[in-house]
Amino acid sequence: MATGKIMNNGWADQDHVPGIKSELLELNMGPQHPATHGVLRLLLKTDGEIVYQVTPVLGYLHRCAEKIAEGVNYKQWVVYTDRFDYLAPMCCNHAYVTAVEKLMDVEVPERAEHLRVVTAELSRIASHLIALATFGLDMGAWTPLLYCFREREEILNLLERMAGGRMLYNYMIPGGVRYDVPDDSWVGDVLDFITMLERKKLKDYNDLLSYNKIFIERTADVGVIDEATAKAYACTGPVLRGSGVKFDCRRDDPYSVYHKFDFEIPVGTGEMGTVGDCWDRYMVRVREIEQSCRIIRQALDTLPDGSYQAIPLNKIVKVPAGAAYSRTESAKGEIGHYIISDGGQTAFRNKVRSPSFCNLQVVEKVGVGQMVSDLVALVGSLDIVLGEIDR
Amino acid sequence: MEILTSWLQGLPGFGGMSDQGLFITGAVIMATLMFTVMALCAIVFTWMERKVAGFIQSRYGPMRTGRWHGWAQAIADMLKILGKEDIIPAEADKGLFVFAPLLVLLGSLLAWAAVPWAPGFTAADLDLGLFYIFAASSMVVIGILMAGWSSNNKWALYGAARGAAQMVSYEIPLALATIPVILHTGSLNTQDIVIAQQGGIWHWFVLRDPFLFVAFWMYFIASIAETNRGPFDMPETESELVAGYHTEYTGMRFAFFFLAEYANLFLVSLIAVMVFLGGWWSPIPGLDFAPALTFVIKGVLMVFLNMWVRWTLPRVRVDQLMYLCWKVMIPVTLLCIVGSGILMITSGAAG
Amino acid sequence: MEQNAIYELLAGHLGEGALAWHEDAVEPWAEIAPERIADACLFLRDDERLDFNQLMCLSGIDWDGYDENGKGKSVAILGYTDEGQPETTDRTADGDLGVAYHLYSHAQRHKFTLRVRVAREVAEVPTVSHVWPTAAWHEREAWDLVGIRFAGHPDLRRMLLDEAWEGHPLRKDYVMPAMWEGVPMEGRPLAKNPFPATEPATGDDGPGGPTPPAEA
Amino acid sequence: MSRDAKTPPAGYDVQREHMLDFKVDEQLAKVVESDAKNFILTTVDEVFNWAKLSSIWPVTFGLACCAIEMMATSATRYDIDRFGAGAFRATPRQADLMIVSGTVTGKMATRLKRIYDQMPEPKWVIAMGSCAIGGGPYFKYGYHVVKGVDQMVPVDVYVPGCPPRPEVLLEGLMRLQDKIRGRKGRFVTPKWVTDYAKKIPYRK
Repeated sequence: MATGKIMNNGWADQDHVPGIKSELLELNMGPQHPATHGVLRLLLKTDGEIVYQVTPVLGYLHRCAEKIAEGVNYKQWVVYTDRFDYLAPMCCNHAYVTAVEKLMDVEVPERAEHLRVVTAELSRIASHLIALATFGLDMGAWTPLLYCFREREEILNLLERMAGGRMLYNYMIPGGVRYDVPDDSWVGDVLDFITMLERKKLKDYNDLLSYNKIFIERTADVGVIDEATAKAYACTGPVLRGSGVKFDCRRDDPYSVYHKFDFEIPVGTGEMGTVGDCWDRYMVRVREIEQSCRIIRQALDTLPDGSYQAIPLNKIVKVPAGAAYSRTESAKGEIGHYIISDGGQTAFRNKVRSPSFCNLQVVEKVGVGQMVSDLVALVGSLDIVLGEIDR
Repeated sequence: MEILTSWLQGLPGFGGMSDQGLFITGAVIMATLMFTVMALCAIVFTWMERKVAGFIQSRYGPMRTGRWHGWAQAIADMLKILGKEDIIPAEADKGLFVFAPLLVLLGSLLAWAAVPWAPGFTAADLDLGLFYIFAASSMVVIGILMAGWSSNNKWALYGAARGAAQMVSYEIPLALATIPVILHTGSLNTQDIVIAQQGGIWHWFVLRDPFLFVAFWMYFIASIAETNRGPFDMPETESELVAGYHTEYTGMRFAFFFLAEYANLFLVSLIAVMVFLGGWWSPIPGLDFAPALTFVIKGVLMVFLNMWVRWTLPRVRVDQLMYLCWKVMIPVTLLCIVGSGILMITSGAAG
Repeated sequence: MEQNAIYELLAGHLGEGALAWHEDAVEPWAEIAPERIADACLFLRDDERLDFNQLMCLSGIDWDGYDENGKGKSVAILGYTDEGQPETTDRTADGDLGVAYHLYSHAQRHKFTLRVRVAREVAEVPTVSHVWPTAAWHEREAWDLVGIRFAGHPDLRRMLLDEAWEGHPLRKDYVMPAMWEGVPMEGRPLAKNPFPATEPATGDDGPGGPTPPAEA
Repeated sequence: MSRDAKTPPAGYDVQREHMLDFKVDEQLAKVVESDAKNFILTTVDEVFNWAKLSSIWPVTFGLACCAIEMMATSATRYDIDRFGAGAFRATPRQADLMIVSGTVTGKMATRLKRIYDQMPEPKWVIAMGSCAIGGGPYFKYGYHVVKGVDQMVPVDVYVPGCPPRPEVLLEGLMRLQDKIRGRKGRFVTPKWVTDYAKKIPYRK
C-alpha cells in the first residue's frame, strides 16, 4: 500500500502548468471541528491533500488558572488542577500536591500515598481509554468510542464512590487525601474491574481496532516523530515513549511510592512500521493500561493501615517561602508545577508545565508534508487536552 | 409497465384512452410510486441505521418517539427538517447551490426505473436495463461536485473533489463486477438477469462459480464506495471535513442529500440482489409465493450488511481508497471476467 | 552529577556572567546575567559532562511586590468585585521581572535550575529557542502573560491571548478588562437572595447568612 | 450495563409524572385557549412541535470538561439517542441545538456567536455547566472568561453542575422539550425529591 511519504515536488511554489497560476490553499481547521479534540485551531496551508504548513492557534480555552493560583489558597487551587486535564484529574491533583509537599517538606502517610497511586492509575486508565476512543473516532471508527466510554463509566463509578464526584474529584489535598476507602467492598471491586479489563476488554479493543488492517494502514508510518525530534521538543509521556525512549517519571524520577512497585515501561518498537509512528504511540497507551493494572493490584495488595491525612482537613495550608519545580507523570506526560511561595496562604507564582502544550508543538514540524487525513491522525495520536494546553 | 397499462385499460374511464395517454398516465403513476418507495426507504433506513448502530454499540438507539422503539423517529426527523430555515450562503453560487440536491435526487430516482420488483413488474423494462442503471446513477457525481463547488466553503470543496474522484473511479469496478453475470445471461435486461437464476440457491449467480463469488464481493465493496458510506465515506468524513460536500446545506436541501444517500444505498443493495442473489426467487425452489416481498427482504438484508460494515471498520485514507480501486479491484474484476468466461467455455455453457 | 559541580563548571565557563549560587534553597538555583543566558544554555546543552538536552520548563515571573521576608505579605492581585466590576488600584508597580529555566538531561539524569532577573522597564532577555526548539512556545507564553520580550525569537507573537489584547495578565498590577472587542468580560451582580429573611435585620450574620438589602 | 435495565423500578412512572408537575402560567393558558378554536391549525402545530421536540440534533461543539460529560451522555450508558437527540452534526447548518458545554473564553465567544448565527431557525441553546451559566469558578480572577454565555446568545435551558452529570443534561433536554411543547411554568421540586435528598448520608 501507499507509504504515506509525500514528495515535495515544489509544485506549490511555482506555476507548474504554463499559464496557470496556482497558490496554496489556506484552510482553517477549528476551533469548532470534530478532529481537534476541543477548541484547538490549526491554520493549514495545503496543496490539494498535502499540508505545507501547520500553525496551531491556542488560547480558545485560556481560563486564567495561573492567575487564579495567585488569588486563592493552596487547598482551593486543587479544584482548578482538576480542570486542566479533565480526562485524568487525579493525575493532575497528584502533580500539584506533590509540588506543594516538596516545598512544605511534609511526611505523607503511607496509606494516603497508596490511595493516591491507586486513584491516579485508575484515572490514567480512564484517560487512555478516551485516548483510544477518540483516536479511533478520528480514524472513522465509531464503535470503539462507545465501548471505551462504557468501560470508563465503570472507573468513574469506582472513583465516585471514593471521592464523591463523578468526573472531577478534588480528592487529594496537601498532606494526604480527602477520604479513606469508602467501604469494605471497594478494594475488591477495583480488583474485579482491572481483572475484567485485562482479560477481556483489552482483547476486544485489540481485535476491533489495534490489529485491524485498515487501522494499521492508516496509522503505521504516519506522523513519524523520531527520537531526536521528540527530545528536542521536550515531548513526554506516551509520545516520547512511542518514539522509543524508555523514560517515565514514575521510574526515572520517582515520586510518591512508585519506587515500591514493579512495572514495565512500554516503548514504541516499530512493529507495524517506523518507530515513532501513530500506531506506536497508540499501542504504548494500550500497553500502559496493562501496566497501570499491575500497579493498582500491587498497591492494593500492600495497602497499609493507618492515617490518610497528615494535615487536618479544616486547616489552611501555609507554605514556607521558597521555590521548587516538581514533576510527575500524568496520562499525557510530564506535568510540572513551578511554585514560588512567599510564605503565605497563596502561591506567589505557580507556573504549570503541561505535557500537551509541549507535545503539541511538534505538530509544527512533523505535520508538514502529511496529507490532511494524516494530520488528523497525528493530532489524534498526540492525545492533547485543551484544558491543560491553554490552562 | 405493460401490466400497468393493461390494468389501466380495464378500468372504467380509461378504456377509451389513446395508447399515448395510457402510457403517460401509467408513467406518472409509476414515477409517483417509485418516489414514494424511495422516500419510504429513506425513512425506514434512517431508523434502522440508528437502531443497528445502537445494537452494535451496546445501547438502544431511538426509544421514545412513537412509543415502540422509536419507530416514528425518522418521520419526526423529516417533519422537523421540513420546518427548518432555508439558508443560502451569501457568497454561494445560487443557481448551482439550489440545483445540486435536485440533481443528486434525480440521479438516484432515475435509476430506480429499471429495478425488477417482481416478474414482469418493472417501471421501465429496458433491454439495456443494467447499463441504464449505472448510467443514471452516475449523475450523482455531478450533483455532489456542484454542491461542493457552489457552497463556497473549503471543506465542501474538499469533500466534493474527493467524492468525485472516488465515485468516478469506483463506477468502473462496480460495472466490471457485473460483467461475468452478463456473460452468463447474455442480456442486460434486468428481468432476464433474474429469470436466469431460477431454481434455488445453487442457481444464484453468486454461487455459480468461484469467479462469480469473488465478483460479488468486489461488487459489494465497490457499492459501499459508490454510496459514500463508511469505511469509504470520503466525501463526508465527519472527523476530517466537518460534513464534506453538504457542509453548507440546511433544511430541505440537506434532506434531499439524506434521501438520496439512503435511496442509493437501497438501490445498490437491490442491484446486488438482482444480479447475484437471485432477485425475487426464494432460496428453496418452488416456494416463490411473494416475489416482490422476497426481493425487498433480500435487499434489506444487504442493507444490514452494509450498516454492519459501516459501524465496525475505521475509514481508509483517500489515496488508499484510490489504490484499492485501481490497483486491486479493477485487476481482480477483470480476472473474474476472464476466469468466468473460460469456465463457461470449458463447461459448455456458452451458447 | 552534583548540583554544586554543575554550577562550578558553568561558573568556570561564564566567569562574570554567573551572578550567584543559592545552594541552600529547596531547589538550588543559579542566578545568571540576562545577556549571558543563551550562552550559558548552549554550554549546558553541548558540554558532554552536562548534556542538558531537555528544557523541562520556562517560566516568566513578575517579582513586583514580593515579600522578601517570607511572611506572606506580598501585594494581592486584582480581580473582579462581587458586582462583577474590575478592581483597580493606585499603586504603581516597580518590581523586576524574571525568567526561570528548568533543565534535565536524559543521559546524565540530572536537573538544574537557572534564573535571570531584568528590570521592569527593560524586560528583554535573549531567546533560547535556538538551543531547545521547545522554548519557542514557552517564550511566547511568557511574552503573552508576563510581558517579557525575548530578543532574537523567530516568531514572538502572543501565545494564548489574542494579538489585540491589552496588557499582560500575569503582572501583579494587571487590571481585569470589562470589555474586549465587543465581548463582555465583566460579570453581573450576584442574584438577590430569592428567600429573603422574614425577620428584620439584627446586624450580625446569623445562620442564614447576611440579610439581603430591602427591596427598593 | 444499561442493557440490563429493561424494566423501570416500581413507581418510576408516578415519580416521573411528579417531576413534570408544572405551575402553568395563566397568561399562557389564555393564549392557548383562544388558539384552540382553530382545530386544524393547532393539530398541525402540535404535529410539528412533536417533530421538533423529538428530533433535536445538537451541534458537535465541545468546549471544555463538560464536553466529556456531553460525550458520555451520548455514549452507551446514558444514550441521548433514546430521545432522538443523538444525531450530533458537525456542521452548525444542520443542527437545532447548541449545547454550550464548558467555559466560554473571550476568544471563543466571537466564534460561538458565529456558530450560533450559522444555525438555521428554529434553534435552541443549552448552557451546560456553571462556567457557561455564569463564569463558575472562574468568576473572580477570570480575565479571559465570559461570565455567562447568555451575554452572547439567548439561552433556553440552564443545566447547573461542574460538570453536570449526564442525567442532569438529559433532564435539561426534557425541559427543553417541554418548552418546545409549549408548556411553560415554574418547575416545582416534588416532595419526594426533597425527602429523598434529606436521606442521603454525606460524609464528614
